[in-house]
Amino acid sequence: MALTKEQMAQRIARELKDGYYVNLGIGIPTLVANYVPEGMNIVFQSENGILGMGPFPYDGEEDADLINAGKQTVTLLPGSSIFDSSTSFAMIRGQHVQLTVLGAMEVTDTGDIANWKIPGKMVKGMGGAMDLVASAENIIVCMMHANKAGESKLLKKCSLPLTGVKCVKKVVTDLGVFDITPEGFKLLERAPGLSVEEIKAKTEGRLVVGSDVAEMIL
Amino acid sequence: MALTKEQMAQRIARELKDGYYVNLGIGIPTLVANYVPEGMNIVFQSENGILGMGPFPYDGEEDADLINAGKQTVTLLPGSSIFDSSTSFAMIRGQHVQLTVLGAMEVTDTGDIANWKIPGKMVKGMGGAMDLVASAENIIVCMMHANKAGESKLLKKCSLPLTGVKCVKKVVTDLGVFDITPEGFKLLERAPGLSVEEIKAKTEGRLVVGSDVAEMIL
Amino acid sequence: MNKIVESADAALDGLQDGMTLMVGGFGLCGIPEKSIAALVRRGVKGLTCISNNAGVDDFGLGLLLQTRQIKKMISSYVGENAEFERQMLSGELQVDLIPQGTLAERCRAGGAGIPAFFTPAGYGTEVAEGKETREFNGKMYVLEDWLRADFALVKAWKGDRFGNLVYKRTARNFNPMMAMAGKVTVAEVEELVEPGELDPDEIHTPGIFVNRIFQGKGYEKRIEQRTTRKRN
Amino acid sequence: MNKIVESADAALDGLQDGMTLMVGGFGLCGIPEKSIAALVRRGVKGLTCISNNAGVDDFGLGLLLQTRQIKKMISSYVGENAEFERQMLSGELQVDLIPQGTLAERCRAGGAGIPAFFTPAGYGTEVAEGKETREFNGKMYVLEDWLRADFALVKAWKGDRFGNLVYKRTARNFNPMMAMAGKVTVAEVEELVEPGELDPDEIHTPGIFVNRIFQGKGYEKRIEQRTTRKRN
Repeated sequence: MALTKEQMAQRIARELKDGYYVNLGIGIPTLVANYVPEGMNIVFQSENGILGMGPFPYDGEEDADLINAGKQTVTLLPGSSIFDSSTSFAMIRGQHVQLTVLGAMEVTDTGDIANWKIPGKMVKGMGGAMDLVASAENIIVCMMHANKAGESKLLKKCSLPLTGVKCVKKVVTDLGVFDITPEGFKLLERAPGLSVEEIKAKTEGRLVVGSDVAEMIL
Repeated sequence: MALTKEQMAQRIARELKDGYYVNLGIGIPTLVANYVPEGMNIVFQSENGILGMGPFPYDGEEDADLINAGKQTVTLLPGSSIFDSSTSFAMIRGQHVQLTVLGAMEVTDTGDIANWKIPGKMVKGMGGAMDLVASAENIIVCMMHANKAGESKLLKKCSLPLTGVKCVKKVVTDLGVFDITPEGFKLLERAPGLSVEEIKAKTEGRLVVGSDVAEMIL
Repeated sequence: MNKIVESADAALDGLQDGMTLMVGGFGLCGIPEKSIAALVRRGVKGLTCISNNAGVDDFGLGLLLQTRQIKKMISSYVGENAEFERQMLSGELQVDLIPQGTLAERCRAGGAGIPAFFTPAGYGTEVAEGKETREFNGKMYVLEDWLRADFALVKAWKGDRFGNLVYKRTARNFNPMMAMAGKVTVAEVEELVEPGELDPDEIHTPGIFVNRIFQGKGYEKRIEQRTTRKRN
Repeated sequence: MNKIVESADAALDGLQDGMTLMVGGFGLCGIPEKSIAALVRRGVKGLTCISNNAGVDDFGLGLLLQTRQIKKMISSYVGENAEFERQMLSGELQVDLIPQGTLAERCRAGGAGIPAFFTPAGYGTEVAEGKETREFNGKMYVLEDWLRADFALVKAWKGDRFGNLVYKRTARNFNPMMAMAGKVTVAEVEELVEPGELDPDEIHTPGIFVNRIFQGKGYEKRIEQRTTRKRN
């Protein structure tokens, strides 16, 4: 069975390591914060200028001067810090942020990513996405395996304008977990109950399947 | 009569304007701070990270954590601010500092300056001098007109390694005040009692003398 | 040293049609509300606005879009604004989209006298089209130039008559870099304090970057996405 | 999150012969006294030290010159040190002299992922020899590349176990940029405080840039030029 969004976030949370500084994109990536293992210290960065971002405030305690990159009201945890946008992206470009998780419209088997623009539609802008993908040493893309029309989003070549080239390291979809390798998408884990053949059928890019691909344990 | 160092500083102080941010180099330039006209607001910048530098501390009130670019203990005035070295030179390169006064070993009639290195002698380094001269819109060089051997320091071409090219705007020596113009050193004022001929004799670079060069009023 | 002006209107003295402005803020957080309102009153047209976002329909820079005072936006993200969309699609409004980190660094560079720098952001994408690219240590980078503005409009929490500024929480965002990059930098603050009240070690924007300062009254500080949780 | 190590010696774990270090401070102000002492104890040789100055004969980096642990200095000003002069003139010590603002910006660039940038400093001088130069808006600039280090050793006033740092007065100087540019950044502080004690708005170096932190005891904080005035 395909993973739910929560299960995708849960699976990505297993990539976290104690002491990581992590930037989570808008959408499913945001849910990863809910699955940090007990006792593990993770510091969340928000590119508008926060390290140590906490949960949403309690009703009535919202502060207009304290928002995240999605413009949502948030809180600060003890040990947090605030800085300006140039310092924030110094952290990102300088590879001080250890893990970036973000959504995408398309990803290729060489690690290209498209997630900011659909020709003919209103273009809102790339925000910090181009800086994040061009800079991070460790980028996980989290997205549905296919679009609403059932077409694969794991491609040989992006059809949409690129956000970055050869940058994605890992992809977690509702169907499985994939590393980007020189040979293409390497299937690491299958969603529970899904066969390799089903995943293959929904993957347009080059897919590498080892002899024994485990089922994901959630 | 040639000016004393104090008189040179006093003359330079007349170039100050209300609200100026000023960086004073080591040596005679430092003395300029003593001649700020009553009621005029000048903010002194020290490139190690101070705006609003005050006088030396009273005996016993020195703070090892508060020094100027000459490594001397100093104080802060109300309204001062502290910043790191990259921000300090952002101010300098970004031309936010309105006046830089510094010493020199040689200056040319096109505004080149040499003040950091004498071949064959121990080289201590340029410190912030190259950033200051390359950046400032308004640089006044303050120095003795001739060296100890009696040779002119106002030259056609520097004999020493350069600190910056075509950057000096004005020179105040013990003999007079000069603007750097396309035609060379333009004599604006003579030290009291000195003749144009005496100044001419001690100036190796091109000298432009108007029809009526006033004597300096101190 | 007294950079205090009596009002937002006085602070915009000299601001003319066709000028390039930087406007601080991220979303509606930390925007110079009072200076924007004064821009509307001033009625200047044909403005180029450098700002991370473009406000919402009835607040922030959206107010200047309603009055068609903006010719061009230079931003990283411009959603949440129907009038913006209409003007952009109709071609009335020019829009330059820039990666957010590049935008921040270009503003800092403008203030810091760095005319150009290399960044990895946008390499291999349309953002790099027509720009010089170069390899360093096996990785590709794009050469980006500085941004500067005729006026920079920023908002801080506290300030003094020397122009020293302190920001509050994420209302800091783009304000410090933009303050550096304006030929004339106008700071509006919630509270004017006496020189010396701000600890020199805690000043975010040293006064040298600020030309004019005024105290605004009755800040709306609108929240764009009010998100909360229930108490257990 | 706990970056606290028990001692300066423990903080230098992994620091080896031949490495490149950044060392904070301006003159003797804001130097990492305890880390320098630990470097002497550790006895590592062949170091390249990036530091604005080189200390005096018996304090600061001068201590590492006495023990001949430094192969190369990258600095803007290196006076006030007889042993330095002797080693430099005899050719034992390599010295790269860099304009102070360029040094600061190259460290920041190293930490900020900017591999190169243009600066006006040094154009037309020997500093620009062999470097690319380019004209922008009628003015000439020199292309300078980033600096990065295997270890950055910095000194702050207060810090917490997340690595957040606050500096005091001009002891800040090069420390914040160097903290950004170390593969391993070691911060020594006069006072370790609990997370939350430092106001998030007042932190100078966010903890993300710091890998290890320890509290030093009995700081000497020597004054290089004690200048005072008499009370009237």
